[in-house]
Amino acid sequence: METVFSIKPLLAVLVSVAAVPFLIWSRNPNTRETWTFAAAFVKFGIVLSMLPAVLSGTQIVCKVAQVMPGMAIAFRVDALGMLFALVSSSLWIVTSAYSIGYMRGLNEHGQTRYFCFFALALSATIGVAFAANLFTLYLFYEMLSFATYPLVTHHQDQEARSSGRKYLLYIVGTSIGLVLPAMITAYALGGTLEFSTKGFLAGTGSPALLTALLFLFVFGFAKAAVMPLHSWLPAAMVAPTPVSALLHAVAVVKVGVFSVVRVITGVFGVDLLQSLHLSPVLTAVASVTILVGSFVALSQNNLKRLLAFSTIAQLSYIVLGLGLLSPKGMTGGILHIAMHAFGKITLFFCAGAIFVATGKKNISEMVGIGRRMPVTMSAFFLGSLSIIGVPPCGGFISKWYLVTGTLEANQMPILFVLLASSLLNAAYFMPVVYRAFFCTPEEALFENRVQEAPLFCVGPPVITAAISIILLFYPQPFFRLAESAVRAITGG
Amino acid sequence: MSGIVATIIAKYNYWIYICLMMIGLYAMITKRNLIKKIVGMNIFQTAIILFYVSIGAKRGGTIPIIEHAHGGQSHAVEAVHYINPLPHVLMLTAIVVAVATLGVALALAIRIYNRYRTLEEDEILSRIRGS
Amino acid sequence: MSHHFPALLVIAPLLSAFFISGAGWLNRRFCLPLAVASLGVAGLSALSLFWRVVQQGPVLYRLGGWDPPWGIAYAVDFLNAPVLVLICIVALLNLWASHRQVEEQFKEKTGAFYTLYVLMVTGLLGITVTGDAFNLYVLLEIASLSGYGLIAMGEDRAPLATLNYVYMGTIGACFYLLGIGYLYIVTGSLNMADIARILPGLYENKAVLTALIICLVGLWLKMAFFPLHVWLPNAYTFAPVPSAALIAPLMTKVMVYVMIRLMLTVFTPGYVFSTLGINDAVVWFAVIAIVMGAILALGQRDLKKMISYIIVAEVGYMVGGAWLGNRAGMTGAILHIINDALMTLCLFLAVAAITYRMKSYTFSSLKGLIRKMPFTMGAFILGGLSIIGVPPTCGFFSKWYLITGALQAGHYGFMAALLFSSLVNVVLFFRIIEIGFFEPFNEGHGHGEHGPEPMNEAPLSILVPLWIVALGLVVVGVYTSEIITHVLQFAIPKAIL
Amino acid sequence: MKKLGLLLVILSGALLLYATVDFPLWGDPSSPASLHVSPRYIEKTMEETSVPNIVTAVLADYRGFDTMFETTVIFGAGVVCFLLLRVLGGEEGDHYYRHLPTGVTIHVKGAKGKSLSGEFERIDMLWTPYDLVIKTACRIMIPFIQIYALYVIAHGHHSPGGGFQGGVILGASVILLAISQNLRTALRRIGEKTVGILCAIGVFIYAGTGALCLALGRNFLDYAALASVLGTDPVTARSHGILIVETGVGIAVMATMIWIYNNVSSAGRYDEGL
Repeated sequence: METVFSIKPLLAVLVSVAAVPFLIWSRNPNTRETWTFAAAFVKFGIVLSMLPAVLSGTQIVCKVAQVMPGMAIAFRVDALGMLFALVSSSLWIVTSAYSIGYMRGLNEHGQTRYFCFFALALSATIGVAFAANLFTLYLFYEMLSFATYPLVTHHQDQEARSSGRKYLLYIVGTSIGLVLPAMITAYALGGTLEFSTKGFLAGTGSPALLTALLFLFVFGFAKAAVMPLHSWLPAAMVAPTPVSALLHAVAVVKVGVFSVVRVITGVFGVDLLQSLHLSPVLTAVASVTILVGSFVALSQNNLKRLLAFSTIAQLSYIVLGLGLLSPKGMTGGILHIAMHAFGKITLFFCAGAIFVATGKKNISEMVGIGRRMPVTMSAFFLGSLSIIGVPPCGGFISKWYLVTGTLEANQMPILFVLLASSLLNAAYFMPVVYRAFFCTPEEALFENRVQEAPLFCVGPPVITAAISIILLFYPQPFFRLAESAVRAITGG
Repeated sequence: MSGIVATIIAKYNYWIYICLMMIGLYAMITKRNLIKKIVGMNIFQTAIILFYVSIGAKRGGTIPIIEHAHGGQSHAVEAVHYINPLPHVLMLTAIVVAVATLGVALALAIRIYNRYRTLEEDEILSRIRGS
Repeated sequence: MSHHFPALLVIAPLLSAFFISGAGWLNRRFCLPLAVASLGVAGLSALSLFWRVVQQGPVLYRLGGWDPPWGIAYAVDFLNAPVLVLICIVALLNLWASHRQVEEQFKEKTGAFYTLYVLMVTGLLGITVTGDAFNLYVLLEIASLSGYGLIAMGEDRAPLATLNYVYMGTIGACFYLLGIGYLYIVTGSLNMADIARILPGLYENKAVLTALIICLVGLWLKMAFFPLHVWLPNAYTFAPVPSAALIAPLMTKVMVYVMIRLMLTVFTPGYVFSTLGINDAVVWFAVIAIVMGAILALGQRDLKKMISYIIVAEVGYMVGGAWLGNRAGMTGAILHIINDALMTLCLFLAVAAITYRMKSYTFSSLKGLIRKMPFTMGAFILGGLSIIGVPPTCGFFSKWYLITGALQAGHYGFMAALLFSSLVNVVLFFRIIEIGFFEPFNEGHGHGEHGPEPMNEAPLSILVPLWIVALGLVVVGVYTSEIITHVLQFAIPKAIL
Repeated sequence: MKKLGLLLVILSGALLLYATVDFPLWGDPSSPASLHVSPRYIEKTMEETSVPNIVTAVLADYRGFDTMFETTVIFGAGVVCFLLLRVLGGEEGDHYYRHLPTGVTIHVKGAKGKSLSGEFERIDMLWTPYDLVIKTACRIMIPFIQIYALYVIAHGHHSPGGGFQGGVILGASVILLAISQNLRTALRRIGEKTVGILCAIGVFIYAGTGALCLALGRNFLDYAALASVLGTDPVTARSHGILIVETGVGIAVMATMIWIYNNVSSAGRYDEGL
């Protein structure tokens, strides 16, 4: 495989950090937002400019500093990282627009701080996506934890405080308590932390030790919200909705899952996991999370909490896909990173738009809201279709591949898990949509008069919903990236 | 048994000074009066000084000042005739340090007395808790 | 001139101490420039020595022109060269940051304060650079005595805390002296290298064993190794901030350096780790130190005391790492001397800035501080992240080596203690951030732009050095590999694998 | 606490005593301490430094660096006592005065002091000695003590003595004055500022000599470098160098002793001592 040296990955990471001083010293909100957009577009542009090279099978590398013998801060852009970076940087643009609508619509305080930490969080996300080794990944993973803390606790009230505490306890507690020792052990065993397609742990330690390490990693990256370390995610929903949208549907949770994917593919390697017979264990853990998460979601009344539990379940699809260790399943899992992101962010945007327009958070208060906010709720409908995994939305593709992956791996129970979960998804999303549109005039809590949220709040969900649909018909960039990533992993 | 006694007799200097040291240390640990602790500290330091000085002793040696100094270059000076000067030098330093520490400790005790009007540790502590 | 740097390093601050003392009587305006100039000269000497050591290897300086076992020699090698640079940097930055407070707080006694400040630095530099075991004791006393003076000038209970420090410190120094005496009795020498040459024939001698133990106990007292730490928290808490910010980063760290120096140079690693067989016990003590330090820190309600207990835990890191008996652990311990000094300095300078504005350092005075003093709190948080051990701050890397060492030695208790204390540190620092960020509570659930609270930052003379240190934490972290490959790996004898 | 202390003390004492088993016998001329480093001092001192008192030679030359810091320690102690105790600024309080012709004592409340003149003499409040015998006897003794002190400093090369001992005796003479008369009398002879500066000067003489050697191209404190300045051979230069630093030590020790005494005895107020 060809490798090219370029500082583009570093630039892509640093763009949003560099924007922070400008954000702070902007004299008025409009200049500040201009800078945010500028940074977001530049970032997306840089990421996009690397796409052709990556699609053609080239790897872009960039070594920043050698911090310890055999351990460097270094970036390497491969198909997997590219896919993730593309998703998060493109969604940053949309979210920035949405943030403006939401934050101004609610007249929130501390907006400068909000945009600054948002930018930092994006830097960290791209850093994780492009990390060439476990150390760099860990560095940006931690950076993301601390950068998102002020976002989660943005309201600065008692509830935010206790949620913030829970958030940090889970995220930082696991990364220090589980990932750090696991990483050091891996370094001691393998003598390196560099991701390689075959993994660097093969043939180093006893099976028991390696199994233990794998679980330290899987549970240690608690951002992936694998049960039982998931409960920070619903708690973190106290954050302003754009934060929940980008960070808890896209950046933070996906960083967790992405880290798990990297560990499975780059640290252990498929062959090693297969020889250790760990596939059933991984899939079992993921299945439990999927089912339990979906069941819990059923009983939620708060819309954002419902979405949070849905996210918990959906994240484990990705872990599940990787855990299948079959090419199709892995393609599905990786593709799900993108598909779920676009679907879920739509849902979050809609939830926020409803809150901005009506101040309602609970599903029981949204009966008949489709009459008042038809555009928003249509987008919501499309987003939920994508999550359930039915056409005409992109979620169908990833789920299709996951299902075929289970067949390929000959894991019938998993197939049932997937199908059951799809039904559950429908069971908790469809009533919301149904009652929003099809209720008797007596039941409706809203007047039959269209009154949408501000344009900046409604536009983004429409855009992302549209992208979701487009992805079904034109999944090419993501699909090709996922395929080439899997090719690299399986050595095909 | 006789072996131990013989050792003690042959090295009784060390034994005495170590006992002295421990007396000082005991005072520092258990006494509740700040000045008594300072006294204990001084006993401890002095015992160490004596301990060092006794290292320098040499049977049959005299004080380390060369006799017939002027013109003394002619006759050979033999080490066995003079006791070891090094411990004395070192202990001059240690004495000075002990004096300096004593001065500082007393100054601190005065400050403490000015504030609490007592030098009993228990009373000071109860006064801190009371206020 | 260049080969006189080892002497100049100590002489420049020493001579200036006398001038500062005189200037304190005649014209106080000259005190600060003199102190800065002398520390600057010392710093330059330290840097050029460091450079020379890296380029050409260890440097030996004969004071008075006498050869080592008879005269006193200064030996600069890979182990102490970085510590020397560190001491100068910390002293200079702290002087920069705290000169305003010193002049406000001490008025007529400014001269005396600076005299002791410079003397303290002289003592610490001397301890680090000397190659003579007894000379080390004398310099130790200089550093301690001036330290007592600097600490006792604090508020409220400072004299009492200092007197306790005097008792404990004197016992510690006396134990060290006694240990050197024991060594002298059996070897007849005071020069470290010379003793190390003679000792291999005497490993069976009980006096050598006892000497090592009492030296160690003495040093542990001085470095506040749990359970001998009781003097430290009060002394550092009630000390004036300018003194605390000098003593807290350096005193304990230099003592750890002395311990490592004794272990590596005087009593060779072979004796310390194999013949003696107390490794495990010491590491377990370190485990207790770390755990207890962390737990006690949790119970504190003011910044300085909290940091003091963190120091107690960090001393446990270093002692434990040094006694793991392998290369990674020793590297971690030495690296942590540098890192911990910088982290502690960062935290204490932040405390200095907070105290300067708020006139208090209890947790309750931190309310709303993130809004009021964002730059100070930013640096404080950076320091906190380093203590927690978040990459790329330097605290992460020393912790990495310490954990690797624990892993290699199979000492899982130590590893668990390190992780435990990291987690406790997360709680400690985020509790402060919570207070600074959330309190006083916004009643209206954050809706509506609040009237901008006035930003009331500390003066630049504190902020600039504070941020230099804070960024230094990251820089040192990123350059860890350089430090290790060019310096520290030569500091550790090949005998340690 | 007592039992714990006793246990600790017994344990450490036992450890220390345990090691004496392997010590050489007391006074053994073939002990390592007597054989390894020290013989060279005894045998070479005369030819290398031309000082018959080996202790002085080792103190101020071979290990002169230690001694310099030792002087610094005492200087530091003086500064610490000053920093801790000295109360600067006007002292308001009660004073006692004695009317000299009649011996009547009067008590002035809230006076700033020194307002009464002529026939009145300020006296201490707690302790008011008026003993002609003591005063006169001390007055006679003090000059002799001081001359003796100078002798001890100067003759340190040939007999037990030197800067420390001489300095302490000099300091003691002034302290004797303060005790036999009162602190104010002593302060009139040698004031606070003088003491403080003398203290620094004393140590500076030592360190400065060392620095001079360095400036003259030799190592720090290598008195042989002074040969060119003093116009003697290097060995004699060492002897003279030792004398110079011993003088510095004497001044520093004297001044510090007085300084510490002044501060400690009057608790920093400098008006009434013991």
